[in-house]
Amino acid sequence: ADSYRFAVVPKAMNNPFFDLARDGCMEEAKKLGNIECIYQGPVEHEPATQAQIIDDLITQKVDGLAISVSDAAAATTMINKAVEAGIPVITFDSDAAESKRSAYVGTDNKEFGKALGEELLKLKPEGGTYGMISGGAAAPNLALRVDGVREALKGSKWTEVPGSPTFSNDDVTLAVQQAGDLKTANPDIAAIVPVGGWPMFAPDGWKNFVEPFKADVASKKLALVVADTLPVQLELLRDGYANALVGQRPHEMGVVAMQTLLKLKKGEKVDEIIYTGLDRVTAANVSEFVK
Amino acid sequence: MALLELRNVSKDFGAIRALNDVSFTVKPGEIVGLMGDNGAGKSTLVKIMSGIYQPTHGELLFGGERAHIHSPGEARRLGIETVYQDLALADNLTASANIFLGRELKAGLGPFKLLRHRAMNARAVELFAELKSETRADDLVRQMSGGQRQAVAIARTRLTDARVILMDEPTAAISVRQVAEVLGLIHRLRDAGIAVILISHRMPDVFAVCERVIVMRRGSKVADKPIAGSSPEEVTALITGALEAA
Amino acid sequence: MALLELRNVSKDFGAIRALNDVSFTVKPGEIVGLMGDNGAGKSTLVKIMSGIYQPTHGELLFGGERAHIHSPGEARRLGIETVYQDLALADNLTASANIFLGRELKAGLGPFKLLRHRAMNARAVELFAELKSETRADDLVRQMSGGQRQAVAIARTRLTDARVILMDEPTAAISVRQVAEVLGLIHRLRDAGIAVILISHRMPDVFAVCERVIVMRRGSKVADKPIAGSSPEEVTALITGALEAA
Amino acid sequence: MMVDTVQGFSNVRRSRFWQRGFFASQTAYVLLALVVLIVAMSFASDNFLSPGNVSNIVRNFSFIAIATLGITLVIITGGIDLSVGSTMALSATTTSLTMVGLSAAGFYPFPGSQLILALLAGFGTAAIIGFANGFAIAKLKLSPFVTTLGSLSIVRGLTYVATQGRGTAPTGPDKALFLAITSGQVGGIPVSFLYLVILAVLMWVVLNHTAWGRHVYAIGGNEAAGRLTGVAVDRVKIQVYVLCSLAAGFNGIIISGWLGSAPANLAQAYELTIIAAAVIGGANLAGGVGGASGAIIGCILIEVIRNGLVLARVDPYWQQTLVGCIIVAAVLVDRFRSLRSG
Amino acid sequence: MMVDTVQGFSNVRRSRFWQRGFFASQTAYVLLALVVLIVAMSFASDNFLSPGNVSNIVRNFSFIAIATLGITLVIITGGIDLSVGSTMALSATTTSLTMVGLSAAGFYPFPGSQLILALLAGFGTAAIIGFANGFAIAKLKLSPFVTTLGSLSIVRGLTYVATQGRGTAPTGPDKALFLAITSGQVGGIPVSFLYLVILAVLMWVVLNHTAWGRHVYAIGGNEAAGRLTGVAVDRVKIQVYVLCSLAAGFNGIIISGWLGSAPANLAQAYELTIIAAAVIGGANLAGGVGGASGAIIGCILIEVIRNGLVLARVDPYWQQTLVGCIIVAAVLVDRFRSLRSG
Ligand SMILES: Nc1ncnc2c1ncn2[C@@H]1O[C@H](COP(=O)(O)OP(=O)(O)OP(=O)(O)O)[C@@H](O)[C@H]1O
Ligand SMILES: Nc1ncnc2c1ncn2[C@@H]1O[C@H](COP(=O)(O)OP(=O)(O)OP(=O)(O)O)[C@@H](O)[C@H]1O
Ligand SMILES: O[C@@H]1[C@@H](O)[C@H](O)OC[C@H]1O
Ligand SMILES: [Mg+2]
Ligand SMILES: [Mg+2]
Repeated sequence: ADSYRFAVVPKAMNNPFFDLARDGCMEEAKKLGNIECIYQGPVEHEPATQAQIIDDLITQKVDGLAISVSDAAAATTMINKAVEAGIPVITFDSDAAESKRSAYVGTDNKEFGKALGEELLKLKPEGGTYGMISGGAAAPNLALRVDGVREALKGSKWTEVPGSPTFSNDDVTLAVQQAGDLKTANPDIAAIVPVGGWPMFAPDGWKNFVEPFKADVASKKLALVVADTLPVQLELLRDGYANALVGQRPHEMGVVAMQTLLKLKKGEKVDEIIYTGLDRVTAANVSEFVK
Repeated sequence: MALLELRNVSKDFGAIRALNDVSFTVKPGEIVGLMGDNGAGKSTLVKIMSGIYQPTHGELLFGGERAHIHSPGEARRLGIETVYQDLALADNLTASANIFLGRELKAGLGPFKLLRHRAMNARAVELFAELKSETRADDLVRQMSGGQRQAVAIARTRLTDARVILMDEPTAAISVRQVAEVLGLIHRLRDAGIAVILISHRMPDVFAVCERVIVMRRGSKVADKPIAGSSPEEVTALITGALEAA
Repeated sequence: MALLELRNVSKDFGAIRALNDVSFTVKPGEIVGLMGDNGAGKSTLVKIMSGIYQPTHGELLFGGERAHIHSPGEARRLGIETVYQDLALADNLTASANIFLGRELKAGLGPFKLLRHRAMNARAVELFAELKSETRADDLVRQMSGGQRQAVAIARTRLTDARVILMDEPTAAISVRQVAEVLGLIHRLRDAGIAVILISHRMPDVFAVCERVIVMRRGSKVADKPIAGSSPEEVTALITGALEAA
Repeated sequence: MMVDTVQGFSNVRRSRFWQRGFFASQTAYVLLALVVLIVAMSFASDNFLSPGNVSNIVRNFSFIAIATLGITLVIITGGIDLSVGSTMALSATTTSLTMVGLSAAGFYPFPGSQLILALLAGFGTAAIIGFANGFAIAKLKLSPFVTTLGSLSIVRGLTYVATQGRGTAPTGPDKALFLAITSGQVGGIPVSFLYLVILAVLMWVVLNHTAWGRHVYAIGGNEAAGRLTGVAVDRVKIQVYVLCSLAAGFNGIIISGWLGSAPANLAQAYELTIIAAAVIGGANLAGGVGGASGAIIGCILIEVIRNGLVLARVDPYWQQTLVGCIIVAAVLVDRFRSLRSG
Repeated sequence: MMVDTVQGFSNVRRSRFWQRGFFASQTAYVLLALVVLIVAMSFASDNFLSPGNVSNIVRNFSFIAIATLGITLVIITGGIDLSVGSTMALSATTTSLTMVGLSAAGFYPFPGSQLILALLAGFGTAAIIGFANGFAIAKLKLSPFVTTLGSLSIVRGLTYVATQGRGTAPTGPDKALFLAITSGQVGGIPVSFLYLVILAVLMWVVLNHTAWGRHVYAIGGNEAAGRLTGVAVDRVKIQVYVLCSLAAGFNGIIISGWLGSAPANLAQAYELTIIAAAVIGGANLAGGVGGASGAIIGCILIEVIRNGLVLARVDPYWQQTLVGCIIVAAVLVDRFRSLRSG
């Protein structure tokens, strides 16, 4: 059979989230046999660098591209260029809806935000004040999540503290610091909702942060509802360092991306939007997820 | 009428009083020797006259009018040229570029004027020949010997017609032959009506060209008298403090 | 026996031949004057003897043995002390710190020794008094006058017992009084069996203290003779090239 | 032996061509390293010298090269400007926002009017940043490093404030024109490259053949000497920082044209790359040394490394390591020069 | 008039306390700015001086302060080290990986043995990086900026290569011990703060009271003069870069202990913050000036600004802008010193 080289371009290679997507691609590529997965992206989150890398990959004449878009307008230019050069393109995790990409594989980010809000409401219908932690301020998918949280909590008794969301630029250390700062600035804060898993990617940092008021977390006086379900996060939830997690399926995004590109290459039809789904995890069902 | 006058000038650097109530005048075409021990305040005095330092107390008069010289550029525009003791050269430029620094020869129309490299180089070669100095105009100053550097600093004062030239130890590093040239140059300047203040530790040089000598000691002026009425022995005694004043 | 000998030393800087086939010897306790026009190669010669430059051709002998002096540190360890023309001072340190740089006085056990600030300062004050210099030991060199800086560079050579001291224009910036002290110092060094090479543009000084004079012109040695057999006029002629050799 | 002498000095030969001017500069040796690298890369990947890739390289390096020209001026005076990356982003953003705003307001008296106003806004912003940097450094005598580190943060923050973190995209009737003058081509050559060539030639003339250029070098060589000889040191310094910011702003606008968007985090962390390009090309952070050709060669070198490693399909985790090694190797080549001149 | 004279100089007074030593330094003036800022922040937010927040601040600034001590040494010699952030990451990663590896291999001869080996590996890695930097700079005479920019890239790349981009977490029987010595507390005080205090005092003694320290200053003041007086310039420089890397590595290990993991992007882009802290505290990038107390004050200032703005609930978009403004304002305070000394 024909063999293909598909490139997976993350927003940034220093984000552990994309490691899972990469592993998905690699495994699927190995399984399919005739496919090579090239994982290549900017080290740090910077749209022009991502665009240049896409351009290089076009020059390299790869057989397909899967991109986690770092800036919709910028990526649109490059995606269209690739499509004109005859390379099928899909987006994953973060979309560029206006472009000529064939499909989007990933989370419905608005729904993702709403789910976070709903989990919080379920935990504490009585409301209180809450603060959010975001990643890069320019990331459109994160902005959707923030909107989603707000939408879900609209009309409830929850109010957002000033200075929320904070932007950690996907920096794990900074995200933990910001969690601490939110709590200190607002001693009565009733919930902290990071819209990405960053602070928990540093397990002991998060533990250090939670430890002084772990009893409050258990009694839901302080609710911790966090996005993403990376293995470390699940362990932390199991050990009582969070109340609820809502996760995406990055590994599946990688797998589906390869399958979709292969289908496109074979001329088969694919759905334009492929949601990989969400997982809602609480203490009740965490054992199903921890391996 | 006095060309340059200092009235009760003092200068403090933190706890150090480098100049203490110094007054004197310089007339056009006069050659004044300024002597004193190391650290007596001679260079500080020069730097006040050339606009690098502002006096802590006292005032300066130029051409009979109070002058506030805020920068070396202003001093230059007034007609005060200086050979600095530390020479003030840009190491990364050639000798001729240093000579013409801030007064480049240019050609061209409007605001976009190009440098006249050749003309500047030729003039620099001329100036060094005039000083009988073994200095190459297109060498980088970085690569020059101590005396060659000093020649560049001296040559610089020859470009325009100044009204007073302050020379802070201009002959310290130059060779026997050029010392004579510099002393000759000072005479020619005097004849053209230009005043010269010569700082030097070489007693014979001062007695050879100066008409008047000012002696400083630890920031204060201790003597200001015609050369004819003094002697190397007296000046030495004043410098060392063996003699308190004269 | 010769203490220091140069054999056919040449030094090129790109297109410039700063030294051309120079040979001479210096005996213990001898005072040799080194004269020459600006750019003649005197400082280059000093820098070769003190390990800063390596000769392009030729060789150096110290105490009769071939010496490869790769760094100023090595030269110092051999007993070659130098007063550099550009003084080589760290502006951000005090006078006494500069004097003791690389040879600090320390107290303490094992590898962790602490500086003896007081002792170094006291010694520096002594050295300046010995030179009759108006230099304060705990002032930063940055704030010093030209002559004060030179005093620091001279004081530095007094710390240890050298075997030969190279002095590159040590009296250029210092005042009348200290010039006499430095010349006196040179005599005392000679009496202690230390050789001195004195570079100076001041003819009287050279004739006052030196036993022998070497004259350089454009990189070549043009004369090497006892002072007694020469005269200031002859040396001047050699320097300027009026006389080709002697 | 010494036949051919200079100005009558019997001990001075004419210097050989490799001892003089360009050939004796770091720039020449880095150029040599660049040529070696290009040959090596062309063996490692067939696509490297393909027309498409060459035009990618040309375009990519001209993205940072104009800013590098600007920062080279600053470096020659002995300064530094860490705010170039942020300035690129804010200029691009201001330009975009102006086009968006004017379109929304329906202000369009004549074709091109929105573009002209937008460019004025973009360049004006850059000029203000440069003036603020220059003023603080020249007049208030603040350290260039701290000042421009401060403005890095201030300017980036303002970009986020202006856009609320979302990217902006140029729109309106002049959009096509905007794209043409930023990412278009003239006779197959990207316009950004043409701008670069024009600006580089201009810079070369100004640095080598005008009094202003000489003053820039003098300030870097010995600022005090410049002051003492009456050079308007403060004014020249301020001008240099303004030019640097304008160059950065121009580069930012060009990139945003190519991207079709001005994201708020555009050119994040570019400052180190841009400074590296200047330094690799021979500019000396201690001041007094540098030039237009060096800046460009430095940029090409960095882009060739980046692009070449991607094309050679080196493991991306190793790429970063190799980029670092090659940068060091490139300046190491310059050691041969010192060895030869003894 | 001049009663109290010095060493018999009739024109030299004793200098007043504010004209001397610490009080006449940039550090003192920045300390003043810091105090003002702390007072202002404590009014802006009640929580600012709460014990919990103070201990946050103490911990956070000691995360970069040890590396800042190290880089201050480098800056005093007139050098720079851009690779500190990467070194923090690679040291932390090596330490983690060694613990993981030894645990997997079941090698555990005595309690603490894995930890000791892991720390040796982490510090050893840092020492190698520092030696490579120092060797290239001192012996090959490469520019510190380019050299360490190269190692920034090389070392970060190696971190990614070693971990394939994944974070690594310290595990095994010594994990508790590891956490205790990195993120533990002694009598309510974070150990990282204790390390900092000990190292700062040590650095102060070494810089001010040993010959080695004096040589460090001399190299920064006039490297050539140091060489001419027989100072082992090259050796001291290499040592300084090694110490800087060791300090950075130590800081990285401490952070990873607190995080419980060593992410591959640990301390990404910290270099500019660390250099800024040193420079704000009075170290001069031109060399010859700087000290331990300044480094610490600089770090506190930066952390107080960051933390204070968060607590004051400033709009996050504006935070970055304000951080920049306050950094510039803090060094502006130093202008008063120059004004007063004329
Ligand atoms: N910037 C400064 N800061 C502090 N003290 C200074 C400064 N400049 C000069 N001084 C001090 O002022 C005094 C006078 O110095 P000045 O340079 O005027 O002496 P001078 O007479 O020129 O000496 P020399 O003959 O050695 O050149 C000296 O004690 C010197 O240490
Ligand atoms: N590093 C260098 N690079 C190039 N040329 C140099 C270098 N050092 C010295 N020269 C040249 O070598 C020649 C000799 O210089 P040197 O400093 O030895 O002269 P000198 O005899 O000490 O003069 P002076 O009396 O002025 O101090 C000069 O022409 C000088 O320009
Ligand atoms: O999907 C997210 C990704 O886009 C973000 O930048 O990092 C964490 C993930 O939650
Ligand atoms: Mg003087
Ligand atoms: Mg000399």
